[in-house]
Amino acid sequence: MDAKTMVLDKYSARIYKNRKEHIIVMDGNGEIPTIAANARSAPGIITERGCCYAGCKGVVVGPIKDVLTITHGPIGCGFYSWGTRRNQAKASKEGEPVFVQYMFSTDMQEPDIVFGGEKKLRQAIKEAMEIFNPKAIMICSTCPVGLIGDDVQAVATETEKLYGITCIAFSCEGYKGVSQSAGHHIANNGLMKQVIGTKDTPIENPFTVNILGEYNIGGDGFEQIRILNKCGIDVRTSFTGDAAIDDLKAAHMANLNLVMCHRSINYIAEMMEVKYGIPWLKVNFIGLESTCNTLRDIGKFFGDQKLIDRIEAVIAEEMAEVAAEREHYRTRLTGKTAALYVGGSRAHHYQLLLNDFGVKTVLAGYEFAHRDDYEGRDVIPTIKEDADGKNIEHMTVEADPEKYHAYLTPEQLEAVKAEIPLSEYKGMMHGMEEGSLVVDDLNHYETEAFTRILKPDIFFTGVKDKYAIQKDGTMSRQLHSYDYSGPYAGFKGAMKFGHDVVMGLYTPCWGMVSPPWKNRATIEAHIGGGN
Amino acid sequence: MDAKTMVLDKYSARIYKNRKEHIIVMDGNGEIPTIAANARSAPGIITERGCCYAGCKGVVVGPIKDVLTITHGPIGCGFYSWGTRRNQAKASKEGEPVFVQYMFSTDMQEPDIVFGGEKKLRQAIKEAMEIFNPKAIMICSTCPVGLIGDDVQAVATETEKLYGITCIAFSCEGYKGVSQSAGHHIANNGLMKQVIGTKDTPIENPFTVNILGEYNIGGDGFEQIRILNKCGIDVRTSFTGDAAIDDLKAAHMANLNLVMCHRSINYIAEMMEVKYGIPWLKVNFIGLESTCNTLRDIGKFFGDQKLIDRIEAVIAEEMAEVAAEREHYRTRLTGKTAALYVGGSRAHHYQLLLNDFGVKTVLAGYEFAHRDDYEGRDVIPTIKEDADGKNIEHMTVEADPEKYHAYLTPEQLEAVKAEIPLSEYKGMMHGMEEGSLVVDDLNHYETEAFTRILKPDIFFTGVKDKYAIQKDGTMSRQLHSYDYSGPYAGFKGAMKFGHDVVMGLYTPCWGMVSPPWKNRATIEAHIGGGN
Amino acid sequence: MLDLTPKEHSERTALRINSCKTCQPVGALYCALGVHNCMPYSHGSQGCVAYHRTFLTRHFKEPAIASTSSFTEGACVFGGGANLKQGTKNVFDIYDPDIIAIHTTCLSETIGDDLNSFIMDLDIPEDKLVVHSNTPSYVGSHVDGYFNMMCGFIKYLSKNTGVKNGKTAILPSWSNPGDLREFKRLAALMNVPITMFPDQSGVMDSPMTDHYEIYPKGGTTIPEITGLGDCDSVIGLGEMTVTEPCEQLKKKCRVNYEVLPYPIGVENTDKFIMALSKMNGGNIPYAIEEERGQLIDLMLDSHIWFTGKTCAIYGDPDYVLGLTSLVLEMGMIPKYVLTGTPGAAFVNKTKALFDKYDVGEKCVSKESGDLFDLHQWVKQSPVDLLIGSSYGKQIARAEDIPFVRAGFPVLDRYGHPLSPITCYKGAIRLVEQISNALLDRIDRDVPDEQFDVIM
Amino acid sequence: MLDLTPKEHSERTALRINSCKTCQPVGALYCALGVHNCMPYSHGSQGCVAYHRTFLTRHFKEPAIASTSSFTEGACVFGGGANLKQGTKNVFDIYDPDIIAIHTTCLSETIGDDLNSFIMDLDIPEDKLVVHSNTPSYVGSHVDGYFNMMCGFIKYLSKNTGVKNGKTAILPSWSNPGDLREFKRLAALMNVPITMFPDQSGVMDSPMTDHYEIYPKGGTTIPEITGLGDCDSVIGLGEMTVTEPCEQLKKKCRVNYEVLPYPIGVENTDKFIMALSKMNGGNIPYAIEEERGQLIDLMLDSHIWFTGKTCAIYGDPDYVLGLTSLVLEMGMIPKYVLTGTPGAAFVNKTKALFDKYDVGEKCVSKESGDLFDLHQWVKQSPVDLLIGSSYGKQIARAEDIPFVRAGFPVLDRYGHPLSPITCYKGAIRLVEQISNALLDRIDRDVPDEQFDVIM
Repeated sequence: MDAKTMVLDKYSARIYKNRKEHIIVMDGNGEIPTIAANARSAPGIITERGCCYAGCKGVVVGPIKDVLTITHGPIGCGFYSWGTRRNQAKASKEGEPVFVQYMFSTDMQEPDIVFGGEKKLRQAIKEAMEIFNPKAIMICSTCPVGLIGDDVQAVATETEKLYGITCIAFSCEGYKGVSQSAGHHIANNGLMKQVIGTKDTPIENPFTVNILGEYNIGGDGFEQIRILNKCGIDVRTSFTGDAAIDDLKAAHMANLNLVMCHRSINYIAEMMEVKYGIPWLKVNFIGLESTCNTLRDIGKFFGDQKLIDRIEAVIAEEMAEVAAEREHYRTRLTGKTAALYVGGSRAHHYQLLLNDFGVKTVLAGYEFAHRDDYEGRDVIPTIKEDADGKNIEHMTVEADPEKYHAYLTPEQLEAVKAEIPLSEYKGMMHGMEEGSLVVDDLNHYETEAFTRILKPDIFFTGVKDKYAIQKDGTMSRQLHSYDYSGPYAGFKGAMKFGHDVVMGLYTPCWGMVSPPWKNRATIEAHIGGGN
Repeated sequence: MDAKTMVLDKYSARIYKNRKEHIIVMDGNGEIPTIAANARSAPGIITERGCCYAGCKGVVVGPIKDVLTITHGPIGCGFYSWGTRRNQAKASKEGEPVFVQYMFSTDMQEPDIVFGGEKKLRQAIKEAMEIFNPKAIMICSTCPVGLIGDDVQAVATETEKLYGITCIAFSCEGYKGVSQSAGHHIANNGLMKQVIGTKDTPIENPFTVNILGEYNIGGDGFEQIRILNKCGIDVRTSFTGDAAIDDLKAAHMANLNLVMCHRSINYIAEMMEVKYGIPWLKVNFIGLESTCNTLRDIGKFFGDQKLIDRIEAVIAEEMAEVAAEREHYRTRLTGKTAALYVGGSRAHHYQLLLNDFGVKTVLAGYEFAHRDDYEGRDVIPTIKEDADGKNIEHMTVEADPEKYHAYLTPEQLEAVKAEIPLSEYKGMMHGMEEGSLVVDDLNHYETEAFTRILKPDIFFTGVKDKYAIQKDGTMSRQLHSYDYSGPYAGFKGAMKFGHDVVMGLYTPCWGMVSPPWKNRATIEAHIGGGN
Repeated sequence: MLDLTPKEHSERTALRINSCKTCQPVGALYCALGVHNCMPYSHGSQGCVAYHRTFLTRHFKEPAIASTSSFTEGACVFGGGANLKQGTKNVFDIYDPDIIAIHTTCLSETIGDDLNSFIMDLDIPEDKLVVHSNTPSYVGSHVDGYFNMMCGFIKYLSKNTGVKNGKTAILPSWSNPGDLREFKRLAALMNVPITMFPDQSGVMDSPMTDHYEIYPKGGTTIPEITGLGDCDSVIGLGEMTVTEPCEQLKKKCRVNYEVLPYPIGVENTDKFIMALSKMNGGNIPYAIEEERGQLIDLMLDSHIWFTGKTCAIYGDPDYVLGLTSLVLEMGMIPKYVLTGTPGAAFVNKTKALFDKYDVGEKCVSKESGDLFDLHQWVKQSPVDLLIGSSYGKQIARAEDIPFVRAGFPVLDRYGHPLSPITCYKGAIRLVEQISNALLDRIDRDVPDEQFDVIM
Repeated sequence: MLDLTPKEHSERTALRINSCKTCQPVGALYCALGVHNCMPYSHGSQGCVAYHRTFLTRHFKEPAIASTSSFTEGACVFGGGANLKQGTKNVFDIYDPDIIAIHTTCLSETIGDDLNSFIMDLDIPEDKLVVHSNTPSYVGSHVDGYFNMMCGFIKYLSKNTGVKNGKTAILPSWSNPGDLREFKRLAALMNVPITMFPDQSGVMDSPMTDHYEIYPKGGTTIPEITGLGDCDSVIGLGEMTVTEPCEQLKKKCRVNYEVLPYPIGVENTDKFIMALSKMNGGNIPYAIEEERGQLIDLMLDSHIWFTGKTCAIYGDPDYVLGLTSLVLEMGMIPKYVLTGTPGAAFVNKTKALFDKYDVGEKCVSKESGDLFDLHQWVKQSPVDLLIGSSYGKQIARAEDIPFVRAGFPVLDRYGHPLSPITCYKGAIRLVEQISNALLDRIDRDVPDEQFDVIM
């Protein structure tokens, strides 16, 4: 019995039928198989997924640093999304506010549920204005809000008028969609509609980009910007790590969008291309090779020889700096196997970084991805929408007659497209080896089962499953929070990652798990390696 | 049976005979009884006393801040006298050395005992010079040094020649004398012979004094200097708290010596009067009334009306500042009783401070005092020297033909003597109430017994007996180290003391000592009072 | 850090800033983890349970399992009955617990799902059980969720068979495993046979074994919960939390109860020991007296560092009450005492404590407060020490205050759930931690000449 | 702080600066405090015992009783025989112990007092005992004094009657009461009947009772010490300290022994448990396995903060060896390891540990060193953490290094002697303390944007 069969064996017929479509064994014949994704998790299954609110507030809106974001709902959701994503944010300049250290909630009580919560929301905004006088307020709704019919959009409009500030309401109730993904979509729509393009701060450097889908967890975004700046490339803003609202408003002035997390942000990338003429490039700053490729692609896009030379110089310098250290880790990691189960893009990106160190990925999966994230964007037209997705607004935009601008002529663009993956993403499955598994919405049972069957050396996942995997004798590291380490992006980040993985595999206490009065367990004693 | 009889009752005849002379019940008839003091403790008795080394190095020499003091002997003595006396010392100015944080020892080993330790001492001095290049080195000998015949004086002379620095050796072996007192004497002799008078830095203010017997524990000396300076009086140096060697050398230029700890330093006071013409005044900065009296006495000595007015202004200002707080503590402390068993002068000084708060002293004793400390200096001629004291050098000095100077004419001096206690000390017993006990060399058994019989509310003593007293249900505070509090000197210090005593008596857990499943013990539950 | 917080307090009636509570369901989930072979189950959107598991995992550094009805928009419209049916079936099929403990969420409560009738309709496998409690997120706090779930278990399971089982039931307020083990250790020392419910020890502090068990060895067993109805009597530990389940048990099974303060500090622990001693004829072994005496000894020795020092304590009501009692016993002044959980009883009880120690004028107490309140108070007049959950670390940093972590959640440190802060041993631990925090600060701040190596 | 310490190391052969050891007699005194109804007695000048009592009292915050021969100059000339005679008589008269344990000092050793013959000449009351050991201050350190006094007791008292008593003797290296209680707890859990000698628990951690007892409840009894000769076997805990008394007991009473590393850390504790399991037929209860598993779990969870971090460890040899072993198990690098106590075995054993973990090139070990050495090393190349006695706090302040107190003496904190740092529980405590120290430093130093509330 292969791993997939063994794991599915436990399920009832109904669940079996559902889950078998989400678990793919790569056959290595070069064809990309079809996977079921972005489908609801069956009730009762211990899924690791979060909700629409978590995607909207937790992922996309939360990191915007100088905006006061109020969670409208009972206290829990605001509380849980307070300070738990490690989105680093520094004040843009002295005296500029940073709200990410705070949590704001309307803390709805029973009467608010019964009689409606708009009044309390309005009062909360009034209090927020009095105390903090923010330049923008965002409102994120939790489950009951939609059900009781609070018109948060109306409150937002009213707020803009009353206080003369930007105010955006997101109807990102937790039950919408099937995962965080719905929340990304809603957040993206909101930003597209009410933020991007509302301020025309000109760029100072033609080589100015936005980084889309980079939330600056553990300072990844800082490291990317450091490298780009060193190459001579300016970053207008990230979406949305360390982002300032005014920069987001003026994001449409950039000449290229770099897309890190395809899943959470490709909506905006697409719409900005249509509306403002900004092409987007799927990039990956995770991994040495990936970072080099990304930088070179950007160089090719801008086509400026000086820039290209500078990029090559930066690559040479940074690669030389890490060469010895990389070798150190590669020696210790080559031949190891990994499983990856993370959000929307990391299960792909980190395979490439692991490759840098000789680690093979035996299982990879996404928590909230769509088929295109697995199979590539070519399948988008063939994706059938189900009931759960229908209520999420699909925006369509058209070219903005005033603000549309193109760095390249259509001819140039076509030429460049032949060389670099502009507006293109081939998906995670592309390049995965024969026999490796792809699992969508990997659940608690499957995690346990696959860990025991595949016996990966390392399982990268989130905090909810980490300790179960570890208790089973397999090293596990959180790839959402980086186990409080990071940055992992770029050249130096790759080394940090290598360091952390080696540390996890070689920490001496693995060799002490079995007491001497028991038979030695399967785990080998690893001693030493304190690097 | 009275307390004394009850306590003595347990002793064998031999010990009874010895101890009964050390325990005095004050009869209140105004006559000062005779007490046995400065006599050896019987072997086997758990005395709280220390040794000659402790008195010389630990008390007098150790606090001199810019001198490198080497303990010559096995490691223990140097180790135990490292950082344990809370003699505060600040660098006189930036870059000046402070050695009190360090300990230096020759750490004698068996071969050094067998073959002599001079060689190692010489080498240790060489190493000290190479590493620290101090302006002075002091050598303190421990027990074996004298026995094996190391000539530390010769090494000191040699060192002075070789390195051109001041070097003084103290033959303060632990077995000399009967307590720390022998060590004070030896230290005083050394300072008198080799330090005081060796540098003629003139004074800038005629109202310049030395404070003798002030070791700056918990910053007491700092507070005294603050007050004196505020009055317009300069302090040349303290002996030896926070003292710099160059100031000690020039101490003979001052016009008045203030004696705080009569026991440990009166040798120097006497000799400086004879040799340099500087009168000495017994002072006491412990207690509000005492501090006022002390300041007024100093004013009378100098006889300058401006100074006298300034002193009165300072007293008025400082007393006003503490008035309310004093009342707060007095309300909480009036009627309480105290026992005091401390070194050489505190058992006297602190009675006066306790008086300020309405606390009556029911027992007071000294660890290493002589009869004059109890009975007053009048008895000095009648004190018979025993074998234990004979080997401690008694220096005699005469007037220095060049350096003798007198602030007052002989006639003025006589007049002032009628008003203030110049060269005079009446002793602790003077003024003690009828029925109160005076106990010399109070030992472990007697502490326990008197505590149970007298049931004082507070027992001030040292760390060795503190916890035994406390375990018996009586509040105990360390009056050597101030329980890591202080300063207790002066006006503000008196308040700190009041605070600390109230805190000890009223800490709520006294009320919780007996578990509810036992009968409530005799200790009353004190609740509240967190001031 | 928290640079935007103004010193001036302004009245807020709607905006919650930096909450000092969270919602009921996580409490229900934690309670259910204290039952052996039990699958906690959240009837609502799957995001809730994702958050709750994350939160508990971060505190304990242990897996926290729980399942969910995974509501979608459709379920909101048509009701969650179908989800519950399918969900519980799947749980029994895949995860095979002995019991499923369902709690509701703001979502299922808002749409009005009737759990009683849903559960009646379930096709529950033989020998398996399903219980539930209603835990709307918009009422009370996680503390309410915890005791509501206790009530749920009792309501469904506990029985008075008419034959006493000779046991004392201990119903503890929300506790760390280290504390739960301490309660059991003391009862064992006293020779009092007990059933403790719930009991997360052995579950949320389980050892590394190389083999993950979804249901670890620990937890109150179902027969034990059933047997609560036959217990001789009940000791509730935590006045603000477990009065309701005690009352529930009394109503249902006529078992008398005594609810005690949560046993942090000397007097609160004394009460627990005295209550146990009623069950064993008044025998208190020397070992317990010795521990107590060691604690008193330590408090006396170290009181010089505590007297008159002010502190701010925040967190869940029973923790805060216990900690307040302890710091008062130590001679400190609990200048600010705050819980996010609503309930006037909290304020009354803290005020009674303030009065007992005659510090009423120096102290403020607040229920339904938040850490923004606390921070503003501290800005207005500082304290010497902060005691509470991890979120206070922001205030500690912003205002440079020594900080001792205690209560829920402590997300940013390791090992703390393994050791007690309750009873005499726990108080020894707290006194040591508090004195270390204060002394470390002194050592940091004093000039060189006042830097002591002895204390 | 310590501003005069230069970075450049210069060889010293004579000048000891900032010692990391003290003299034998205090060790002998501490050993004797671990015997019930025993009066420690210092044959020398009275200043010695004043220092020793002060030192021990400051560490334990407990009275430390001991008597003295109170030598004067005359005694030095004529020998201390008369003082001893009078002194022991007075002790029996006034303090009424069952036994007096005499140790010598540099003074009585230098003048050559022959304690054996002095004691022969004593007029000892019936049923009372006097034992002695030679503890010259100019040989070894306080650690030698501790085990020499153990040897003294054994030499005088232990007997092989020919009838085994079914007990295992545990001879621990210098330990805090909290650790001694831990050894006894584990032996009890293993159902192994033991005699532990010495045993300062119940003596140096005695409770506050309102009634001071000069001889508290604790301590090894005289019959137990006598019975050491009839024990089935001996487990020595602390290779650097108790080998000699074990050997002594073997020589005198033919009891076999096994000397183990002092049980700090996982492997060292494993060895202790395995040794105990030889006595009970190999039964290791789940409770012990659970504690061990909790420790491993904690170490795995928190390893991310330890790996590759450097530390300096100093103190007494067995403590330092144990702590070195633990930090290596945690993945740290014990960059500097130092004891003041002389003995090449220390260096060999630390080097063996370094080699086992393949960090030999990164680590330095020194015996007969002092804290001035350590400070200079740290100045030359810093460490992330300092572990040791209170005196290291000066270095911690001077060089701004996180500091965890462990070993002897800890003079400036409260409560530490009550809780173990040994065995699995103690390692949990140490890992928690070390992680707190490192994380507190991170929290202090990171910029606001990196300040995490989760970890």
